[in-house]
Amino acid sequence: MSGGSGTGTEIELVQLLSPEGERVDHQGYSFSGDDETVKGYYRDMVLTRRLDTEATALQRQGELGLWASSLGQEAAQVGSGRAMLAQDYAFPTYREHGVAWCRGVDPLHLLSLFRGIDMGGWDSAAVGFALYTIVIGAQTLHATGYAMGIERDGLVGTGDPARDAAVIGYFGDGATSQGDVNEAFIFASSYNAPIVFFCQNNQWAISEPIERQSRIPLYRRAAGFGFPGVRVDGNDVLAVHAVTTEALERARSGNGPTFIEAYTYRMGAHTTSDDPTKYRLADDLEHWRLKDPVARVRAYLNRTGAADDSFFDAIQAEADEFAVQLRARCLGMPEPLMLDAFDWVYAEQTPYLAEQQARYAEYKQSFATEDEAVGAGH
Amino acid sequence: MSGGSGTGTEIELVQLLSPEGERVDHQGYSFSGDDETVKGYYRDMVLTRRLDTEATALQRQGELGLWASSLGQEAAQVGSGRAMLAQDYAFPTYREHGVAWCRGVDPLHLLSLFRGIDMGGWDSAAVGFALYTIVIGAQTLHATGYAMGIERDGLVGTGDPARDAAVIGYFGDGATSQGDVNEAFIFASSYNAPIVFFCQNNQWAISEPIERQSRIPLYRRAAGFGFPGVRVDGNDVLAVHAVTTEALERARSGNGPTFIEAYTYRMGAHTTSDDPTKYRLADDLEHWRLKDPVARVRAYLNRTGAADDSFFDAIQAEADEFAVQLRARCLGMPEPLMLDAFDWVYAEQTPYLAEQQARYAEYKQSFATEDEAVGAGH
Amino acid sequence: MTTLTMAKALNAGLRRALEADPKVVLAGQDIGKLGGVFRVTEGLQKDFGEHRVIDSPLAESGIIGTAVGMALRGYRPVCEIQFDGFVYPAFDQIVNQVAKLHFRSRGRQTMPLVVRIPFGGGIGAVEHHSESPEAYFSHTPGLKVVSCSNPVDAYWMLQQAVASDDPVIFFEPKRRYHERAEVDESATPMPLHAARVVRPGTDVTLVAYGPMVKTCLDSAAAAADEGRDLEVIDLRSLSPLDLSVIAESAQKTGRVVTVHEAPVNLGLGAELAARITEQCFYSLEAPVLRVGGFDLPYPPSRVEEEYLPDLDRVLDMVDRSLAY
Amino acid sequence: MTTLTMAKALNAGLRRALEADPKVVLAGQDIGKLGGVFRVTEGLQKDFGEHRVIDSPLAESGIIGTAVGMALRGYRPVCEIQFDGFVYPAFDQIVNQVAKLHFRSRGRQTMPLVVRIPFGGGIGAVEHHSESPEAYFSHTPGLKVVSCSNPVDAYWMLQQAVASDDPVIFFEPKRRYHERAEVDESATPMPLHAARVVRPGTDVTLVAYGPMVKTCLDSAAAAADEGRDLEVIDLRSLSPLDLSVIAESAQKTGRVVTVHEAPVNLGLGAELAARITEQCFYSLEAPVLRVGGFDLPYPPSRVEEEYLPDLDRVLDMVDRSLAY
Ligand SMILES: Cc1ncc(C[n+]2csc(CCOP(=O)(O)OP(=O)(O)O)c2C)c(N)n1
Ligand SMILES: Cc1ncc(C[n+]2csc(CCOP(=O)(O)OP(=O)(O)O)c2C)c(N)n1
Ligand SMILES: [Mg+2]
Ligand SMILES: [Mg+2]
Repeated sequence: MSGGSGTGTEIELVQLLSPEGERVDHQGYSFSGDDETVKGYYRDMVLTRRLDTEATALQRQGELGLWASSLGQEAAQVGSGRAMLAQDYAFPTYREHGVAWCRGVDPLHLLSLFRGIDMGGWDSAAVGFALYTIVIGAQTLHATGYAMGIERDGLVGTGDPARDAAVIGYFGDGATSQGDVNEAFIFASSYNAPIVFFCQNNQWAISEPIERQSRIPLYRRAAGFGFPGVRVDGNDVLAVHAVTTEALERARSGNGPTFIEAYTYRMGAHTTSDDPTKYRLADDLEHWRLKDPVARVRAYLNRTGAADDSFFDAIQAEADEFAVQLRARCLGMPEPLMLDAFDWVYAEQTPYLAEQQARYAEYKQSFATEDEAVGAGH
Repeated sequence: MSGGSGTGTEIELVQLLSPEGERVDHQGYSFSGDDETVKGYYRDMVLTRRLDTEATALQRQGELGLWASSLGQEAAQVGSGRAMLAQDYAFPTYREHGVAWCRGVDPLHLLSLFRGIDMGGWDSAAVGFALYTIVIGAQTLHATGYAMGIERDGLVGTGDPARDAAVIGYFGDGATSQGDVNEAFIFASSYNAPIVFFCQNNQWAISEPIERQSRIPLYRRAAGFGFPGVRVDGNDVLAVHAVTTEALERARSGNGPTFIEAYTYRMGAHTTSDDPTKYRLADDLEHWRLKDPVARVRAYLNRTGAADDSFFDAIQAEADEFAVQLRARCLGMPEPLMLDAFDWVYAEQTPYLAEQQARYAEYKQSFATEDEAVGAGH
Repeated sequence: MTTLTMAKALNAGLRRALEADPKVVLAGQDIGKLGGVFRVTEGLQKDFGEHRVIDSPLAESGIIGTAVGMALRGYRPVCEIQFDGFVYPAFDQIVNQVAKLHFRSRGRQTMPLVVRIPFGGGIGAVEHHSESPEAYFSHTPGLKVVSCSNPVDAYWMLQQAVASDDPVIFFEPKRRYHERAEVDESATPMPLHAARVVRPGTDVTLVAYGPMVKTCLDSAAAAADEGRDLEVIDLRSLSPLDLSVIAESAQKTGRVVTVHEAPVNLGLGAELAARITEQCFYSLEAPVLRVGGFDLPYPPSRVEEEYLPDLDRVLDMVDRSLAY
Repeated sequence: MTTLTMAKALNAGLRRALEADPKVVLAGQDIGKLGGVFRVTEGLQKDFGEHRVIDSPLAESGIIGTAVGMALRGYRPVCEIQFDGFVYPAFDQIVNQVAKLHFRSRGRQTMPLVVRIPFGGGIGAVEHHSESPEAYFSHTPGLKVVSCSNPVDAYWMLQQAVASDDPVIFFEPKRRYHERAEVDESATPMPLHAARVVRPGTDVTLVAYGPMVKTCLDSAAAAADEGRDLEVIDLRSLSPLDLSVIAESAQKTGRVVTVHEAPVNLGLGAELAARITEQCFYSLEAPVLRVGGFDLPYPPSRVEEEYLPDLDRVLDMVDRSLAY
């Protein structure tokens, strides 16, 4: 993995598609897919973005409690998500909507979380995508442990591409400061676990710029733990795909962890509760707008003639229809029931909690009876 | 700081005195002291070792609950301890008896801790030496915060060598796996704190070899956090002194943290409770015995004629006398009182605890009265 | 006399603390330019500089651990934990270090450190943003634990906590951040660790703290309509407990109901019940009853109104107490 | 039927768990070649290999966090925390992750994970090696918490904890590691979460768990000499509490004294007092009284015998109970 070991002092950024949509050669990495594949990623990214726009709107309208936007990070998410195989497993933060999309998670589940209906609700094991984790960094250890489990299952380095598996642990630039993330590096390195640490450096941890967390490029952290680190243009879906594919392959074949720093930018607010004008300059945003991950692929497809307006229009129409459906389904989600929550605490219910539940049911019932009584009185 | 940045792949070990006691040149570091200074270090190391032997004996005889031996690590501790200035501050683990010695801590206090009389009891602020910390890694954050305080006090980079100050945070090879230690690296780097991270890699964390914690040399960890790391022969007091002096100077002059890996060996058991024959080979020990830090200085002083047998004999006599005194003082220490402990919890006592204390005093008194009553009956 | 929200009162309290003692420093995530996610530190970095109002790396153990070091150097750090659910990575530093350093040094080293924690639910947040971890800290010897329930206390108690030579865990009821009150900056505050009868009454005593004080006052008002006279006590100090005030009330009413958002099992109500029963055994007409969060992890926000004690659940428990 | 120390009984229990289910893995510091600092895992790595008996890097959060990941992959990790005072770095993973994953996934994901913690004092150790942190975990919904008091329970309860689909915090009373008993490996164990009357009596009920069960039995024996008949209950399960057994006893004797090493304030005794008083209000002749560690950080070992509840302090409290 050239340039990936993080031992040099020059900062190298792997890029295969320029902001203008031109293919760029790189000595270490190349993108293996054809234009149909690229068109697929384009669709993934447009739909992810449309999901994001719709969710933001729903939040503004009071239908979601909160939303964490993935705007600007679609290439990092789709590029890495599409590099995964069915048997791989991803451990996300709370912002990996594009990865969720690639794993086949119904986006409704993302909305149900932010609407306050549940804590996710997708079947992690079925889709190979863990529940969102809000406690910064905690999931990187879960990812590492899961990878240790894969290794114990004998599913690393068997040479059978349909069997060998690996894990991706997602986290942000801010998360690199957490003890847990560094401990994950230790465990992964010590057990040579089949894992890719995928850091989306979107330059901000809420209001704190990356400089507060690190004074050198993040990808260099890995070398100090004994495995390679590589920085990739996080707004370049082809480069992200190529770099992640190679890292996953390394992991699956028994060569241990890789750290990928996807260099990108959080184009929106931290969440809908945040007001970034308090701490960052509009100029910065403008600068990054020129590097937009979706526009870049569109420019490429346009320029090469691989797709024409009818393609783009069709995708846009699909996205809009998708949004309409999603909104309707969101509003139609049944409300959760407090009484049910007592059943989720333990696999083997305790008499104490069962009694608490029963008493609460009785208490609720007393209101219903009162209401009935009142109703009967009319 | 040549060879210190940890970016190369060759492992360099700074050494200024060979195991045979010959001075070695190094392009980056040199020892600034004269032979009188070296004789002083020799005395420090012999006395530290004598303390260690006596404490171990006291433990065997049931006079201490436990003892953590510093055998074999005297050069790492004395070399770094003697590099500190009066205004510097050290944050030790539980094994830095040689550093405590250099800071002027009465060794009796070390015994009182392991005897179960108190948790140290020296005046940390007066000697610039924090209480021993048993929770692995916790003290590295304290050290970093203290260094941030020095910086806030304006005592970094003033150019006045009598004022500028720095901190050393001590920890072991095993500790490098703890989240806290890595967070300390983050904070120190982010605030460019005047601190030296001094890791005694004695190859073992109880029964676990260094390979469990890291698959590459530890000093390389630092580069990934944006500050230099250097590996020094931890059994060479001159090299340790030179490397630590330079790192402290860097810190005091405002150039931020340095990681020093003192490569050494835990010649004894982890503590008196441990039985290393369960997990390590006698051969290993033999190999390291040839690199003994004390014998090496003695060989040098002998070889160069800087000291003769009368010197060595005098030091030995001093050490033995020291041990006799220490033992007597140890056995003579007054027992702690449970009732006093209630006064140590808060600076501003709470009525609740005062009442608990009073009730306990009464309870104790009731026995005294009973005893008296019984006594009176005779 | 100014009308302030609790958030602004805390801000004013911090400002006075920073002015009063140059050794006071604030540290936490996003407390600088942003002024904290609840704006409690708004404007303070601008006025006191980056050296005193410190944006910390994203690591809670690091925030508390370095604050311990600063305290050893003579500073008085006030750390902000962004949300209740994120204090746990710092648990070791708080429980093993902050709480013990005075004891370990036999009183030679003080640990004048404040940990501010916005806590509790009711704001429609996602998980980990609505927890009530106060019992963990109250069970820990060496710590002092307080919670304010209104802007006036917020203003004074925070200054008192900063001035204390002992470590104080300071719980701020985040769902009350926007409630307002007149704050008289020239008044003389009551002691930090004293409980207060916020509504005198004769029939049943409600004991609460932080966010539930208002809930209890509302319950008492509703009960009054039905001719029941409830006394409401604001604990203010969770550790140490000011039991004298509570015991006096219990002796008067003979009936006590404790109310908190934290799960009932081993919550503050347990200790209150044990202590009140011990001290007032012959005065109690009913066992001390407890209203609290159910013994589950904090649920999704759309059921939180049912999860959290409210007027109805408090009054239901009052009924049960009176039924004895 | 074999005579085993508690340490050996735990070892045998782990061995049987490893044999019974290939998904059981052990992880922790020094548990491999060394067999753990208390030798509880002695010989297991040799017999089951490094893949199943895993020496972990020196990082508790890492140990628990990776165990969570292994559990998600279908494993049943049994983690050893070397000493009670070192569990706190893993507190976040335990409280925010281990305790919540079943809930967060609405029951889709189980968390069959055991955290073994040698706990309590009385062994003359240095600081952080003698603590009783069980209340923190018992207050945490989503966890189950148990403690064994004798080799027989140690053997069975550990196997039951490993077989449980819920996370279990398993407290081992380290000062009883070397006490012996006959262990019948063919017996049928009682349920994991059931309390047990270990000594029937009529005058006062003593409720204890872990290391204090023996202390209470000794106290009862001494009291018997003075004609007092004490009932002793071994809680065994700290969360959930098996209150039926305790309430029955309280109704019979009318007097209860709880005993644990942990500080009294918000210790298990508080919850017991609150629940017993609620359920047995009219049967109690005296308030539930509590004997515990004083509310201080664990003191230097040369005063620990005075700090810890002992026969005299238990009997003193029995006297006080009888004085009502
Ligand atoms: C342990 C913990 N501390 C604090 C927070 C509050 N918080 C939520 S997101 C965030 C910033 C995360 O930054 P980064 O890791 O860069 O991810 P990004 O949000 O930029 O994707 C913080 C501080 C948290 N969720 N968890
Ligand atoms: C947080 C924590 N976990 C576990 C322990 C138990 N323990 C004491 S010393 C030790 C090994 C430390 O190894 P290292 O850091 O290399 O220091 P050394 O003892 O070799 O000087 C362990 C695991 C502890 N003291 N603190
Ligand atoms: Mg970020
Ligand atoms: Mg070591």
